[in-house]
Amino acid sequence: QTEIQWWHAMSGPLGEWVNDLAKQYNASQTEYKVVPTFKGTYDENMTAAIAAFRAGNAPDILQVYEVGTATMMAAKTAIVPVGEVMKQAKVKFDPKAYIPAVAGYYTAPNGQMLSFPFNSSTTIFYYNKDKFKAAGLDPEKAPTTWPEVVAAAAKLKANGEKCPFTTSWISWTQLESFSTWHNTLFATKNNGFGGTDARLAFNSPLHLRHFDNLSNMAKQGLFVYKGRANAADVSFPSGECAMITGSSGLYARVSKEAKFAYGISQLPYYPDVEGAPQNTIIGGASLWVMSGKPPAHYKGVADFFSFLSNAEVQSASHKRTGYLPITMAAFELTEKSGFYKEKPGTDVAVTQMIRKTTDKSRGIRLGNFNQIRTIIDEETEQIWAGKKSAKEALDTAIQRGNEQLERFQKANKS
Amino acid sequence: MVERNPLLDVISHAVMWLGVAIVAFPLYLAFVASSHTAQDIVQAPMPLLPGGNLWETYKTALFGGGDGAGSTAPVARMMWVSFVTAMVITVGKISISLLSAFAVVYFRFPFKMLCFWAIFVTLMLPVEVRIGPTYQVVSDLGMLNSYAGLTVPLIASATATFLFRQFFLTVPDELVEAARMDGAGPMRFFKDVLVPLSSTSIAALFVIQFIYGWNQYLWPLLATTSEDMYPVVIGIKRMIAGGDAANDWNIVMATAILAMLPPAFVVVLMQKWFVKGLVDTEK
Amino acid sequence: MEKRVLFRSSWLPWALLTPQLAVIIVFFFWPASQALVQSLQVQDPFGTSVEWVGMQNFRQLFSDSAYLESFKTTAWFSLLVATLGISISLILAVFADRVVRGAMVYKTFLILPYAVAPAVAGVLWLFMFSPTLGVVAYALEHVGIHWNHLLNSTHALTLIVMAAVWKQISYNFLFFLAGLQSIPKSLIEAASMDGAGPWRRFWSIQFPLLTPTTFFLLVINMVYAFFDTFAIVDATTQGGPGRDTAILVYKVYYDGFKALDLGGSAAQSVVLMVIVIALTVVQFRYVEKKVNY
Amino acid sequence: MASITLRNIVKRYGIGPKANQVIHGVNAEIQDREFVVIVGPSGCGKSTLLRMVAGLEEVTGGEILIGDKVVNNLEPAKRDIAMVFQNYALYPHMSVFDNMAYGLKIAKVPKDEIKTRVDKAAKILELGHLLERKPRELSGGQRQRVAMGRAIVRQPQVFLFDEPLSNLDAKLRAQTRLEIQKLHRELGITSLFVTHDQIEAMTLAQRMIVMNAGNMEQFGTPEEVYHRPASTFVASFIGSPPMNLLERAPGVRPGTLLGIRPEHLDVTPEGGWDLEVDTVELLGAERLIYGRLNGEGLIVRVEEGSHAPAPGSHIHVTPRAGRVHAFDAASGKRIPDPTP
Amino acid sequence: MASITLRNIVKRYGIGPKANQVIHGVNAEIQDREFVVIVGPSGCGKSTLLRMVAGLEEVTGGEILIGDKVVNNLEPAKRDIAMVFQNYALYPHMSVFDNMAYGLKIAKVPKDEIKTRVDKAAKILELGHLLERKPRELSGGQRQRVAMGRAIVRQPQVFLFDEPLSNLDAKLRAQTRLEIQKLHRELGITSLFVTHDQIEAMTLAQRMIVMNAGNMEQFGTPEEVYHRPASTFVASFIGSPPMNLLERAPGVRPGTLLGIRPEHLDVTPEGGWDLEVDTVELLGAERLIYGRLNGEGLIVRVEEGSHAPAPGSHIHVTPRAGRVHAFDAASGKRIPDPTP
Ligand SMILES: Nc1ncnc2c1ncn2[C@@H]1O[C@H](COP(=O)(O)OP(=O)(O)OP(=O)(O)O)[C@@H](O)[C@H]1O
Ligand SMILES: Nc1ncnc2c1ncn2[C@@H]1O[C@H](COP(=O)(O)OP(=O)(O)OP(=O)(O)O)[C@@H](O)[C@H]1O
Ligand SMILES: O=P(O)(O)OC[C@H](O)CO
Ligand SMILES: [Mg+2]
Ligand SMILES: [Mg+2]
Repeated sequence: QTEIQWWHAMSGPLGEWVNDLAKQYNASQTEYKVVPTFKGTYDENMTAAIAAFRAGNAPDILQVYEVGTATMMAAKTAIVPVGEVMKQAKVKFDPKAYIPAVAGYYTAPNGQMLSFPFNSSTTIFYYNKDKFKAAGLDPEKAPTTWPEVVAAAAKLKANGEKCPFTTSWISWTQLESFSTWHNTLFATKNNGFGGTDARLAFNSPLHLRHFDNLSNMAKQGLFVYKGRANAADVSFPSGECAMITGSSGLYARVSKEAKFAYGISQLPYYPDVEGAPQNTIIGGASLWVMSGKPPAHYKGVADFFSFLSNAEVQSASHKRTGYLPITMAAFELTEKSGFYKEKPGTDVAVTQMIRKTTDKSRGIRLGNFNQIRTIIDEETEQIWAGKKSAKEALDTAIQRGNEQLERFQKANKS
Repeated sequence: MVERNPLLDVISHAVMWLGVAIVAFPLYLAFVASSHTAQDIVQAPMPLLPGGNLWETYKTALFGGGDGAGSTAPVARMMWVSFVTAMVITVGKISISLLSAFAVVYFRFPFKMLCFWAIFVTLMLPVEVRIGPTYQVVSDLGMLNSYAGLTVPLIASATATFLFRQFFLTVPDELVEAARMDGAGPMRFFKDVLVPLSSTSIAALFVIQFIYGWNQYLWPLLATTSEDMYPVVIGIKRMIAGGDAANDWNIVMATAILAMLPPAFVVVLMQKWFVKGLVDTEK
Repeated sequence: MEKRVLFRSSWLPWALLTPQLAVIIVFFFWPASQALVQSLQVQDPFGTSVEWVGMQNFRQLFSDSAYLESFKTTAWFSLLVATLGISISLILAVFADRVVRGAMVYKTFLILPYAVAPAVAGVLWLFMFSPTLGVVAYALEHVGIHWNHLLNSTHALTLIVMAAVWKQISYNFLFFLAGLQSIPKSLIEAASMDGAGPWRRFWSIQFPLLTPTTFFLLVINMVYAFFDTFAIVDATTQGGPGRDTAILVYKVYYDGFKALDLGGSAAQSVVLMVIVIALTVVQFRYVEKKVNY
Repeated sequence: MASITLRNIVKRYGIGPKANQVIHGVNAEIQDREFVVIVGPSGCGKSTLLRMVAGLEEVTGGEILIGDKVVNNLEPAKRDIAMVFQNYALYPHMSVFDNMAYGLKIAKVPKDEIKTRVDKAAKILELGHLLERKPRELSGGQRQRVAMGRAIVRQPQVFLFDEPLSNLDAKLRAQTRLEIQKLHRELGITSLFVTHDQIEAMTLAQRMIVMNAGNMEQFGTPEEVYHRPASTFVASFIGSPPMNLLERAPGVRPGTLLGIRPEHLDVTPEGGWDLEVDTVELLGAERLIYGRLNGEGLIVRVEEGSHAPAPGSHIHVTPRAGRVHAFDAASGKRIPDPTP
Repeated sequence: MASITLRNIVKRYGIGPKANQVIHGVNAEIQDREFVVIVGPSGCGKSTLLRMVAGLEEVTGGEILIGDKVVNNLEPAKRDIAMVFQNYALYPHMSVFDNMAYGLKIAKVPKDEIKTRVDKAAKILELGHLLERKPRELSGGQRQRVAMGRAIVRQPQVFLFDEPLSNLDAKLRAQTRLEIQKLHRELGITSLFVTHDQIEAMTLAQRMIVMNAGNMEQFGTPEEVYHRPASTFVASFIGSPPMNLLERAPGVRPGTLLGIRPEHLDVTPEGGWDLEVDTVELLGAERLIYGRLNGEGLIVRVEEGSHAPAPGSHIHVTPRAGRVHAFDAASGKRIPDPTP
């Protein structure tokens, strides 16, 4: 029996989910055994794998968050493209079966699928229906545009809410998804799909307008900053904040913890922007296949991946975690099961994603993206703290971020 | 004390109470949190008195299971790994440091001071700073995923070597002479006299090193690829790791308390020796 | 200082030193030299492309305002942690030295935090001060302090300092208490016969006699603040808001671990090593002197 | 200057049933300007008594007066006394000058005067050239003198000494003894001096208190104590070698003990007691002859000039007239000499 | 049993120009079964000499023989000697039994025999009931006996003692002295005993070596050393209070010193030397009168029974005939008595 090492960063209930998948697969056949290992957070997992690779001990399958995509892609000799793996193993594999926004993200310019989409999420909008009602808003009508959000926030605030609106993942929701949703570039060269010489571009008038808007909200107490990454998540199910933009994956938690009626809706946009809303951007992680393993391993990996792409498996996962069903078939299967009717709003993420993408909205693929995200966190915090204007902050973020891009370009030119 | 001043006594007790209250509060809170359900804690403000979910929480934390949403891998196994790791690190550090200190104090040989310095400099070179290359070495030696890999790289100890050296310097010369007259060679003297005499220092170092070993996080995360080699501190971090997971704070806190118990036990039980061992040799 | 009687053997000392030397050479010096090498290179994370760049990483480091800023932050942080940690535990030790009844109970509670892993300590304090969940943040709100370490640098620094100090108090406390108790009782009696009250006695007798302990703890606390606190920062502020709590070791960790910038991180490691060695020399010198009298 | 009065002093350590009484009612009046030595074996309560006078230990029962004032509840600092500790208790981090000046500084004595007083004390004790040194840079004898200097500069009413010489070597001890005597003659301050060394007690005391297990056995001048010991305890504790106490010597009444000091036994060609010689020790100027009389051990002290008997031989010794003491065997108390 | 021969022993610490010579050629023959005491002031090299015999210190020059064998390069353990240290150097973590048995265990003596030998030694030293105790649970005197016990069980050819009594109090010291004498009489093992206390030296020695600054000043019986000191150094080092050495006494030839022991000055109603009295000390059985003669300090020792002169008064003293010594003032060497 061939053992397939799979390193992941899924903790808590998601860790269970991963273990269950492996168990289910291992039970389904006898030739291979998938061994999942938790290796810390997304970044810790990736570092561990890189160290392991350098020492010649890399796992077969590595889960990498979308932020690390460019780094993985650049490491050409370290990985084996999924498309290649499937082809070698002669496993049926049709990239077209995947939701375009998902597949597109992980596909090389030559059309080769590089990694296997696994737990993909996207950005959506949650609101507290009870609070809406109390503030005299229509609980069944979610604000879909930013002006509506501001208005709703003002009403909530007038009704004594301390935190009318917050957001997780500032960069992801308010810059990255915001850009694609409005069909605007986040970075040049098609957000980096066009080459490593891409540079950041999120100080367009639209971006500035939005951040001035958020900045004003923050000043008036309509937007309350709750921290980096997904730190804000908890404030919604706890009832503290009335509206939040965050990952579709937050659904699992909201449905479990919220003691109030909540609604799920698409990400707000500016209605006067042409082309908006386009599609939102992908989050979560994909599975990469590491190089230098015996052929039998790749066969096993291919077999496991085809198990994972199975519509039933996909659909079950989708229902369990709130992550996207990454194939159209799985989406349809879920729809048929009546899940979306039963749990309204659970389809929002999918519908946001299944639209056809443009060059500007396919996704973002930048080197040192993790650092750039941190830079954006650092700089935008200055806005909420009232230390910098939106323009100053975004300009510095771009300048500092571009330094990272230059570095990455240099390190990967050879 | 020299004065018989009741006011001063009252103040002293008041200060101690205040100190204890502040210092122990985070731990108390962790305990309270571990006695409630996850939902109760998230509703701000969280209750300040213990709730009724204590048994449930600890059972879930220790043995895993539960309703699926709040479950994690069992803490019991991780505690065992932590324990073995901490023990091996502790015993290893103490043994090799005893030997080195013995060599440095009781022998004259070329490059003696250089050796001592080399050991001493490692005192403050934390794992974080050299983790990548260290990992490479361990992997080249095929020690990943083993207790050896978890412990050996951490087993050098400047602190212990230094402390033992300080202690050995205070051992009266006559004792060595007496042993020599009794016909004891160096190793015999080491085993029969020096080591037994160092018991207080050993006890003190036991505390320090046990806690050091128990609290390791980054290194085990890197040096093991198998989940059943994870120590409990990783378990905690794992529970609150990002992603979209709901943090079951009650379980997190229960695990924190569980993870704290063995080292706390060691510290509290050995506190007398701990201080004595450190102070007697340090000053 | 040397022993009068030394055993004579040319091979035995080396045999005795071998285990320790082997470990430090293999797991300390070799990796450290690797770090040194890496600090002169630019690599992609997987090591598939390596380029020698000389001192460029260092130049970049020292022209990076963020890094220089981080020095300042670190200095502040270490100073605060060391002075607060030392003074609070000194106060506690002085009073603990006075109380007779219940001393054991007090002591036991005061040394508990020592058993808590830094990573866990961070989590505990975050849990208390989280603007959303935190009991303390909630209480502060009620007395009119709007606690927000996410945006308020002072709050953020306060938080990590508190967590770091909290963890270190136990250790300091034990040392001070032992130090106080090793001051001969007759000195205190002599001073009181000389007419000194408790306050005066403390400042003119006990405190000066604790100087060696204090200095020792100062170094230990500085080192602790320098290196052992990254887990606390990582768990609570992650260097924010802005970069206001990004201390040096956190930056090494961040650049190496999260940002995968090996050369830059290695260069920072080298800088840290230099600081470490300097600290070592200072302490070694001092301790040697102390032993000699 | 002041007298010290101890009235029925009792001391118990601990409370309740576990209490341990270590002083059992001591009464004594120490005159103004007097030098009194408290002597007794280890653990008999000497230090405890002294520390109660100093105020470092609470008095369980009885009263302590300094001058006319009951000081039982007075802070040590307010009793106007100075104490020299066995280990000197010098402040290790202060210079000799600062050690001596510390008490004065606290008392807010003006700087000039502090200097004058310290310099004067330093001159008396020949410490002038050491004022800048730290205690660890001094020899044992010098430390001892600093400790005394610290006491002197305070110009207290009373000096207390707790075995201040026991850390010195024999030669230095003898010399310091002389210095203390000289000092007392010059300053005339009431002094209480604790020691377990009887030679020290004898040479220093104007009067001495002999203590035994928390009781005062005798209070008198060295001559009284030496020549008319109040009990067998005193008789054997004072004098070295100690007084011979004999039960079976010729002519001893049953129930009593005969006491005779070794130097009061004269070796005579014949007559007296017939002694079998065990060993002979030469001590320099004299010899000690260890022998046995009717199976009881006995020591005789003779001039070294005289002939040394061989071990195993027999000699005759005669107790000197008027130097024989009688004690009650049961109580150990002295049986009063028949009034002459 | 064995003799010890020291042939021209030289010891230097350190090497090259910084070397410090501390023993300057010592020659001595210690007979089999003899008890020899090395005495001298602190730092004169007594311990160094002893430690060279023990093998704990390398010999720089000369030869040491035990019996007929040169032992210069023999390991301590192989010299068949046992040593008692000043601080006893007991193994603090071992019981009394184990302390005594340790050397035997290492020598692989069978268990039974170890027990027999330890028990026997314990019985001699009355340690039987203490065998299970740890050193810290013993009094000073008991520790001292354990240290001796440890030496005895080894049944060595030679005993070495380095100031083994200096940590005991006066009484215990006197008592232990007797015990050591007894022991030597019983076992008859050649012994070298180091002390800086001349009383100890006098009482214990069969012969004594007086050392000064690395030189042997005299080697002879206590009587010889006391009565015919070879130098002013010996004269003033041996005897307490020391011999009076006078330059200006009546009848002293220039360039010489007159030596007279305090007990050899008799107080006479008149005649002799006219002395001004400084102080008088009572030591128990005798008094010391400190006075001055032509400005030179002088001590007179009298029986306590005699009259104590008042400080400041004048008395007459006469040196006893045949007790006066003469020394060369420059070299300090004794000027041979005119052969009678
Ligand atoms: N703080 C204390 N608590 C309980 N018992 C004590 C305390 N201090 C002294 N004692 C006991 O009181 C008795 C007398 O002790 P003290 O120190 O007065 O003796 P001492 O005559 O000074 O002896 P030494 O000559 O050894 O100094 C001893 O039995 C001692 O154990
Ligand atoms: N290991 C050493 N290195 C250098 N000099 C030494 C050493 N040991 C002793 N000395 C010196 O040798 C001299 C003699 O020392 P030794 O210990 O023999 O004296 P001692 O007569 O035993 O004195 P004490 O009575 O104080 O024990 C001293 O001046 C001492 O300083
Ligand atoms: O929380 P997840 O798993 O949806 O992932 C979030 C994204 O990685 C943010 O970049
Ligand atoms: Mg005492
Ligand atoms: Mg010596």
